[in-house]
Amino acid sequence: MDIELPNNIILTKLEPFFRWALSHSIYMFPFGTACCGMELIAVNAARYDLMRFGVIPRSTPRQADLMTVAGTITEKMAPLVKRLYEQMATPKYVIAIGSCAISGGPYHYDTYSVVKGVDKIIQVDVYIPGCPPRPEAIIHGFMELQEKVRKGK
Amino acid sequence: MLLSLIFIIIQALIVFAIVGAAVAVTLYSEIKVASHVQSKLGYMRTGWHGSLQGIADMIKLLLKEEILPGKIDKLIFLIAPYVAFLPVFLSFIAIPLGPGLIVKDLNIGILYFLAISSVGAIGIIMAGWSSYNKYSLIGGLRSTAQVISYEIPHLLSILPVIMLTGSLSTVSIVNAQEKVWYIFLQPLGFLIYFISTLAECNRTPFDLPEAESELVSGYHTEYSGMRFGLFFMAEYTHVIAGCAMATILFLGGWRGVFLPPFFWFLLKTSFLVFIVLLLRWTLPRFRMDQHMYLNWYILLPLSLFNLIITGLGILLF
Amino acid sequence: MIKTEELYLNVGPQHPSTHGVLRVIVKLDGERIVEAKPDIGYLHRNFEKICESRTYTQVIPFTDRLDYPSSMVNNLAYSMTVEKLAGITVPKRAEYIRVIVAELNRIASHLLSFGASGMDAGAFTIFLYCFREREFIVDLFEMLCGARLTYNYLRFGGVSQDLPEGFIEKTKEFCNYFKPKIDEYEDFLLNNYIYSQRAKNVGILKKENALSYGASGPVLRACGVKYDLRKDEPYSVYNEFDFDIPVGKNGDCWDRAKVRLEEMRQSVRIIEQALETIPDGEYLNSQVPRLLKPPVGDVYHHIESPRGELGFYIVSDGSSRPYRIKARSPAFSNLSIIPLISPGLLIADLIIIIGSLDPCFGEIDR
Amino acid sequence: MGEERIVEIKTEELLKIAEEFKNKGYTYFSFMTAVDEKEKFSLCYRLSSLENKNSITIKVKIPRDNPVIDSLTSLWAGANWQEREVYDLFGIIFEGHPDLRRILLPEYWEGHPLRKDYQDERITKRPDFY
Repeated sequence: MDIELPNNIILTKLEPFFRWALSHSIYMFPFGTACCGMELIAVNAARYDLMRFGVIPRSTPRQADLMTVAGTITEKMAPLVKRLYEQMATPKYVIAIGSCAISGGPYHYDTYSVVKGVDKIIQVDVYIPGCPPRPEAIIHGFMELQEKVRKGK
Repeated sequence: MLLSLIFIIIQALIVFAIVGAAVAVTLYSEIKVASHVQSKLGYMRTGWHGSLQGIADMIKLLLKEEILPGKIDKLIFLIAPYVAFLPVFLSFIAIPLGPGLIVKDLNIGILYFLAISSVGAIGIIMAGWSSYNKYSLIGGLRSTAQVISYEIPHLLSILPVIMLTGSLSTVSIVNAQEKVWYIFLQPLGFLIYFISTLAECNRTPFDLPEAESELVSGYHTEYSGMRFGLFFMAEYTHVIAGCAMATILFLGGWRGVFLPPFFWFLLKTSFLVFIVLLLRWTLPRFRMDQHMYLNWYILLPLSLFNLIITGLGILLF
Repeated sequence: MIKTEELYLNVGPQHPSTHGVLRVIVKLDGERIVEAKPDIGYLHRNFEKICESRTYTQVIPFTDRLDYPSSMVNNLAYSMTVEKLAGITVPKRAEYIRVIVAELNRIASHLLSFGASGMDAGAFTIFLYCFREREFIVDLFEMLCGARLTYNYLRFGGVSQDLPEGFIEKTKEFCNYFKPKIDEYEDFLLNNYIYSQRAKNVGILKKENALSYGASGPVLRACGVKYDLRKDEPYSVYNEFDFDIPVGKNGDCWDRAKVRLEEMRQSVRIIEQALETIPDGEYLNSQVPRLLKPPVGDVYHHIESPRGELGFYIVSDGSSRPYRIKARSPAFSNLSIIPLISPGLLIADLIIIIGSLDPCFGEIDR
Repeated sequence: MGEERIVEIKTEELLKIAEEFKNKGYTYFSFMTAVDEKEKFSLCYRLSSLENKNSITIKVKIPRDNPVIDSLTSLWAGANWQEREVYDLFGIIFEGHPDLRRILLPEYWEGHPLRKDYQDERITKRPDFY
């Protein structure tokens, strides 16, 4: 519409490429605290092989695009989760795996030390329910995230 | 003057393209080799059998945010990845890919290669120092110890080859292997060279500076975005450079029958790179003291012994 | 003389090889450990408090989530304790089924721990091989109760369902498939020169210390103490089977891995015998009331879990809810020896030690 | 099956009796725990002898308003963490313990959650079905 348009054009042209690239190359920061962490390993292991989608586990949050919170988050752990999330580089995504990370799950009632859902601390993009969710469900969650990355927030 | 400058720039770009392509292929095959060793498939969804994965990774790393953590030594932190990557890349100048396919046939080619490829370790030490992270610091210090010690057998294993050839030029070394490859004259030298190259490139079983299960990610723990990508590329470039040099020194360079010389060179180098990748996914890691023991008590005496035997052989025959 | 200063390194709670959420505050002199202080409790989910407001049956799913790599054994320990408290008898067939699933789960848990001990040393592939075999066991459990990890399969007085059709054949198939794999793993990891150099003479635990710290399971047996509750205080129908108890010599990390490997062999033996001799009959004692109200009193019962002596101490006040449940966690006691055995070693050894103790934080922090 | 015995003793005698048992061969410290019995805390120690394959349970009752008892860390090193856990969850103070800190809960926590009268606004009561 006006003179400043060319600058914007470059940005909008690059964005689809970036979204495509990011959706196919998600570096995961596997933050597994409890039972769901086992299923997260199983997804990465031989039979389910999450690497097919270009998802690689990285052990430091600095190099990760995605944090998978798998397992119960306690009051003692909560500040650390927040800090790890803040250490990640934008754009960053979070998947909450299992009912503990979604709402506290079986530890929702009568509990004094469990955080009732990781979304009380950080922003969550995809929720994968189950206690623990099956590997197929976790893969579905990752595909949903890819879809979300491609479409933009 | 201007023409030669343009010529140099074109040459540099060609080398960069070749190295970049080689690194991309190595990265892809690393994942594929690893996956097939572990009875998995590896990249499958990005292009045909994940062949576009390298492009996706690169675009993503280029456009991602780069974090500068607080309390870092900013200048050193920023230039460390380049210090790690550029020298290794420059070492390709002295590597002949075929007859005449060399940027500059230096008459001190081997010396140049040895000198410049070990500068890359300084980048690692700089990264470890400047990150303000204890894991990085330990990784950087480990790298220092590793470079200082493994440089010696690395050099001593090449000396016999130079003695046999009587020249420091890479092209004349290849030409000298017309009758017999030096691996048959120097099996021990090849072994020592290969092991110390593994150590210089921080590959398993000597990947102590980045030891994932101990030091999180070692020296590049605090790096993100493309600077992390540069460290990644530096490692693989170093592996390729090391293997290419091994091909020239011991496997007769581009020499071979039927196929064009360049393909022979490529084939031999790829075979060595494949072995390096395979080792990564089969062997556990050494501990730091065992690592040093291996160098000072085993490799160093062996390489000295090899040197003396070679000298005696040249004297007698 | 250069003035040096010790370095404090904070390993965890998020670290690639702390097997969950362990935090160890390490005082380093160079790379040598001067002092190591574990800090636990990052997964404290107050199991014991929750149980006080649940009925006895409702506690079973929570025991699944205690020691999640070996849920069946947890179920078994809890059910047996309540059965001892309320005086419930278990039919013979159910006892056999319990032994089979407990031993299968022991293999699954040891596979995980054995693979992880390789991964800590940098051999990533063995871990994925172990996981590949673990998937077969998970499949068997899925046939049995539909869940992959948290089974909730045992009931007071038996099991929730009978063995499904084809389970026995599939389990036999698994045993035949798995036996040669154990030898392969032994060659791949334990006989590997680098791994044996890394793990031998590292983290040596003396017999007296092991007893005084209350260590149990493979950690205790690796020190040369032949103590296994399956043999020493035979529960369920373990006295009907023929199996050996492997013991180590030095009590170092290599011995612990070796003991775990041998135990997998023995578990396969037990499963094969149990599959041959499993009797027909009821799988659940139908006399057990829906809402169990055990008599007033307290009871302690312990069994051999993959990690060691797993016990439940239950205090009943006669109502339908337990007054107090205490889980005697083997990994808790095993982990407490870290400050004893790690000083003087290198930081890389600490990782190997943590892996060899096989901590599971659902159980340590409860 | 090993023989199991239960001994109920007074608070002051704990250290002495425990040492006697240790000398008799009960070298394996299995576990210790506490139970909140409204007026009193009842502590329960379980020791085993691996040679004779029998075990013993020592029970001590201590008053709720003054929950102090001798620590057994000098006899069994394993008592260290177990006593810290009981201190953390019940608030029982062990005299002579080298490092009596909270172990499961963070340092700033107030109260001792396994006491029956523990109040916390974080607790959501579960709706009763039975």
